[in-house]
Amino acid sequence: MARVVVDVMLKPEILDPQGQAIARALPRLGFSGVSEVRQGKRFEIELEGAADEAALADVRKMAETLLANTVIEEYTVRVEG
Amino acid sequence: MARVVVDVMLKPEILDPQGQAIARALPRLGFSGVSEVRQGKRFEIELEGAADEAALADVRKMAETLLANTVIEEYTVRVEG
Amino acid sequence: MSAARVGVVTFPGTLDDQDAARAVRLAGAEAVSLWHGDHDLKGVDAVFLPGGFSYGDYLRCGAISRFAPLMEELIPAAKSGLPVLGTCNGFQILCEAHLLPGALTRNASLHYVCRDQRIKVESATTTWTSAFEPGQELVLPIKHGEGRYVASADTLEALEANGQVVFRYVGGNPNGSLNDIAGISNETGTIVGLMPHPEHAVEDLVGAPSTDGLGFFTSILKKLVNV
Amino acid sequence: MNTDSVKRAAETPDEAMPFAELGMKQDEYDRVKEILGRRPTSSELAIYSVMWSEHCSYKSSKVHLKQFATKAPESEALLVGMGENAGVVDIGDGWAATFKIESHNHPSYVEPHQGAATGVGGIVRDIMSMGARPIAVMDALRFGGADQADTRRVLPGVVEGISSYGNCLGLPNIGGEVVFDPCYIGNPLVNALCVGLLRKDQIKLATAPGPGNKVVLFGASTGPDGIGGASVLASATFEDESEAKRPAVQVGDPFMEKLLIECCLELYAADVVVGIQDLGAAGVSCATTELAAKGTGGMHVDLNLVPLRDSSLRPEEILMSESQERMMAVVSPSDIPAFMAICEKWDVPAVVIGEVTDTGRLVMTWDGSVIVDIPPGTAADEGPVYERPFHEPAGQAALNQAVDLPRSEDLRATLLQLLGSPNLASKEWVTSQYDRYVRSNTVLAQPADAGMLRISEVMDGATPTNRGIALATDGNGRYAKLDPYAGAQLALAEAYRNVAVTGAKPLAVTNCLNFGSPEDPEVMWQFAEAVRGLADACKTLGVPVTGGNVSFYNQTGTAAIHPTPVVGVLGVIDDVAKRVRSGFLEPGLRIALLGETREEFGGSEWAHVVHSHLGGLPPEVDLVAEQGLASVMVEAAARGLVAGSHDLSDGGLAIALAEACLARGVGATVSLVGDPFVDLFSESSARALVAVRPEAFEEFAALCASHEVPCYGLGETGGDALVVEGVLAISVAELRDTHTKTLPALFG
Ligand SMILES: Nc1ncnc2c1ncn2[C@@H]1O[C@H](COP(=O)(O)OP(=O)(O)O)[C@@H](O)[C@H]1O
Ligand SMILES: [Mg+2]
Repeated sequence: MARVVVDVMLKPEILDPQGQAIARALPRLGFSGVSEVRQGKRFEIELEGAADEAALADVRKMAETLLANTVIEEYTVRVEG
Repeated sequence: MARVVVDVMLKPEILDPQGQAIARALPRLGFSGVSEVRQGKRFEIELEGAADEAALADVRKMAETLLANTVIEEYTVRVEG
Repeated sequence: MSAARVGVVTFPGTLDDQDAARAVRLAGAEAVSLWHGDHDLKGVDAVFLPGGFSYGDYLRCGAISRFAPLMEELIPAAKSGLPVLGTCNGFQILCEAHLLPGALTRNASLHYVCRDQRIKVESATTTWTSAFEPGQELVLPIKHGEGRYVASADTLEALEANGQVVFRYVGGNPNGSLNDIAGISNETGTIVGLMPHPEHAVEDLVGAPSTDGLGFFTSILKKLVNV
Repeated sequence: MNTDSVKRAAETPDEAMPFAELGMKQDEYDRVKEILGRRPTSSELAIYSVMWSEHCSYKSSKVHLKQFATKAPESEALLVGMGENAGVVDIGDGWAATFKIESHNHPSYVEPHQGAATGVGGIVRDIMSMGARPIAVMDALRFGGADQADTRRVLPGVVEGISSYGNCLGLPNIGGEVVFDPCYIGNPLVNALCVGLLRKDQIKLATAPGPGNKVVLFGASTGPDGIGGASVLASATFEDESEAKRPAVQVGDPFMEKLLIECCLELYAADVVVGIQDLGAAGVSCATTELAAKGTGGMHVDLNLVPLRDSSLRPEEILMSESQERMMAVVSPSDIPAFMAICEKWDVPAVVIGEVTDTGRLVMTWDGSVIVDIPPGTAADEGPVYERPFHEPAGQAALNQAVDLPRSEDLRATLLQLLGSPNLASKEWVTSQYDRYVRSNTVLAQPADAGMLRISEVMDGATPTNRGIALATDGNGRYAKLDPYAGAQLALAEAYRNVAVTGAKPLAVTNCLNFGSPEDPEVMWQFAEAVRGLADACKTLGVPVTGGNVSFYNQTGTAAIHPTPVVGVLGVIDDVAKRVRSGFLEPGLRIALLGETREEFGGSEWAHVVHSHLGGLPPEVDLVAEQGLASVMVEAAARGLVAGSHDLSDGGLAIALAEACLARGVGATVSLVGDPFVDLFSESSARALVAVRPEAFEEFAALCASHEVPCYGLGETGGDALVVEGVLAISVAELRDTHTKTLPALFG
């Protein structure tokens, strides 16, 4: 049993309307000092076995084909300790 | 300039239909060995200044009041190095 | 006697405000526009928080709106008894503002759904439902992507025990709501939130194939006149 | 970094410019040099290359599209014709409607969700720029085969994109189409329509008159969206730290668009706008050249003032960026404070970036030097015009050979097979993802033959009126493949009929012409024939084309899609309370079939579904009969003679009867006189079903007779099954099950 985390964010050049809306709201809510907010997705994947290289390769493929839309998003995969 | 990451996940007892839909789709796509998938949100917050204790306290408050709905979600805040 | 005045709130991204105001007028009350950016409830007798995508529903539905200047006035007023009805996005805002317990999450189907929905009146004692009979079935449109009501087991139990479940879906739960919950109230029944849209079911010609939505407005009028 | 200024261009006349990479031909580039009397700067090249692209200049289609104007029927209703952002028609009582359909095909293939979403966003801004409040949208969609793998990627994304964007704007979706055919597999069609409403005397135009007036850019900031081409410019000529690859995908922000809608309406109401233009394809290039060309003729813009989302953008990229949710307005200096206050109220960023001049030149500066100095009309209106060669496709005659296809004896099974086929099955899986109720003016929506809106309650302070508008879009690529001239006419006829059966009088036309490559003479022939057919039919039916859009290059390799002209018709009904609803609403009504049925199976749904065959000729076009049918329906509605209607189209009478029963779960018993197979499945045009109260039947029949419209009593509504005497009986429950399960089974 191991947990792998896949973080998916919009590519930097792609407009992130959600992040922008949050950033615009912050000053009104009394939070200052934030220059940018970007919102993405976090997937927690519980593996039945160990997070060995084979399993990670599988998760990377999963991220590439299913979890992220690589036309507009990028992803990172890491084992959570 | 520092980046703080806020991860927001549904509390374990709250049904996550998005995660479930992904978990169900995986075997059809030829991925085995995954026992559970949960989908949450990841916020990347760019601070104008340093991520000192005061700034982090601010981000925590932001997470508590805005970024997460603590009725159903839990969050973690960390500085990305 | 002057007509009862029902405030209709507009946030950036509110969509059903015009519909709500029309429904209020059709019921014989005066609709008063309230602007999210004002600290002013304009002395209204009741407030309607209409549906839409306030702030684009970014982050979470209703999450940003609940911090609006107007909400700073509305939240204490509602807590001290000002009748408030929230439909769809309005319901979501009420939950985010903790005026109602629980939360509304992504539909179990993961799709937005627009359809004519049967619901059952579970409580006819609230300020907004007194014109109905308990057990009465209504047909109202639903149109939302995040209408699945969730709450902790304790909260649910309390809601059920106190008769705060006001509406339940019948003939199929469209979004996976716990206990088929379509709408709830606060403990005193002055604040009601529901996912279906009464304001789209007040005329024969347009909207859903029923005028069942009128009951919400006659309920509040009856209440305001009797006060 | 070095910026290519006009001064520098004059000093380096021989510097090679990457015009070919930007899709410009040598002779086009030579013309630019001739116009300017020197080589263009990289920013000028950016402007000319996008403005003279097929998409913006209509260079291959222009010579044909002219027919919509030259053959246009006399119409008192037409207030603004082709050439503006959208056409405007007079709908009576001081009200005007503006509507247009536009394609976003290729982006929807690359990124279905965002492609479709920004397609809706773009057409909505076109409607806003006319001074109107957008009041509804529609979407005409074509996908590859329903069971093809890529369709499962594209369709859900497209539907979600339209749903999330349109729903968030608060615009009811009142109709559209979903058609599957393997010919669209690499080239889905996403055609979005928007209709808006305005007072007749409040039309806004894309024009920048009055020297000294300010040019305001408002809405979203400008980012590197959709400027794959521009990075060539930014990097090719001038050394530089080669920019990161720019995205071709534009991402929509429906929330910003909703704010823009409300903001624009308040700006119009305050009367602080002299001219306005949306930013669509070609962004700032298009808006500035078009506004300037149609105004006093000159404009000065400081590009450094354009608010950027990404500060590394070069001027060439700013000029070509297709960032969404932006508008440009021309505002008198004294109105600027009021203008800005309204933008601020709606949280819409707005910046003055320039001013109108009387120099006849569009001049732009960057970091203090002049980087653009051109006569704007040469970019906006004087693009190249091609008379592309065309000829009938080699296989056309063979394609038109009729083939005798075997007909099953089991008509019950045939009906169910058709009813459950993806093209005829219920589209509820799609339409239930669209809000059809918002704003509470929707009188008719899916699955009605046409969408209908009341107009009196659309805007505050509206003049009371019972009037409404109705809209339908139609197109049949198979018919058009067999005969593009007739196919375009049949598309028009069907949309016209769909509007008429609701009781609305057809008034005006918009169209989106989806074709393969214009450089293929066979495709060009299809295009020329379709335009000729549509223009001729509009003339006969007396409905002018008010605008539209051409989408070429819908092909993969040498395989083009079926030629697919999609036609939208707008109609007006004097009293929305008298609208005729679709189908059999109650038992005990007499059912009549209007129009003649011939043996016509070329391009039919039956041939497609049962035999996967496409050949022969499409149904005969009979516009006089269409007109007669429409007259009957409009008059019958006004006199309250019909209690339900449904037009006949794909799948013929069989499918029309089944759908009419499904409307309210009311069955019907009918009898046929001719060959049952032909009667049930032929797709002859100019036909409709009506349900009439027995006491009104005689009067209705007399009305038909007076318009020479054949009217055949078929039977009666009632019971819980569709019974065709001596032929078949199917319970409504079975019909429903067959009709509704197909799309959910395919798409989840
Ligand atoms: N198929 C067509 N039929 C009629 N008019 C068309 C057609 N295609 C384009 N037009 C007209 O040509 C003009 C330019 O079209 P387009 O570039 O799509 O407009 P916009 O500049 O608003 O994007 C518009 O007035 C449009 O209505
Ligand atoms: Mg335009």
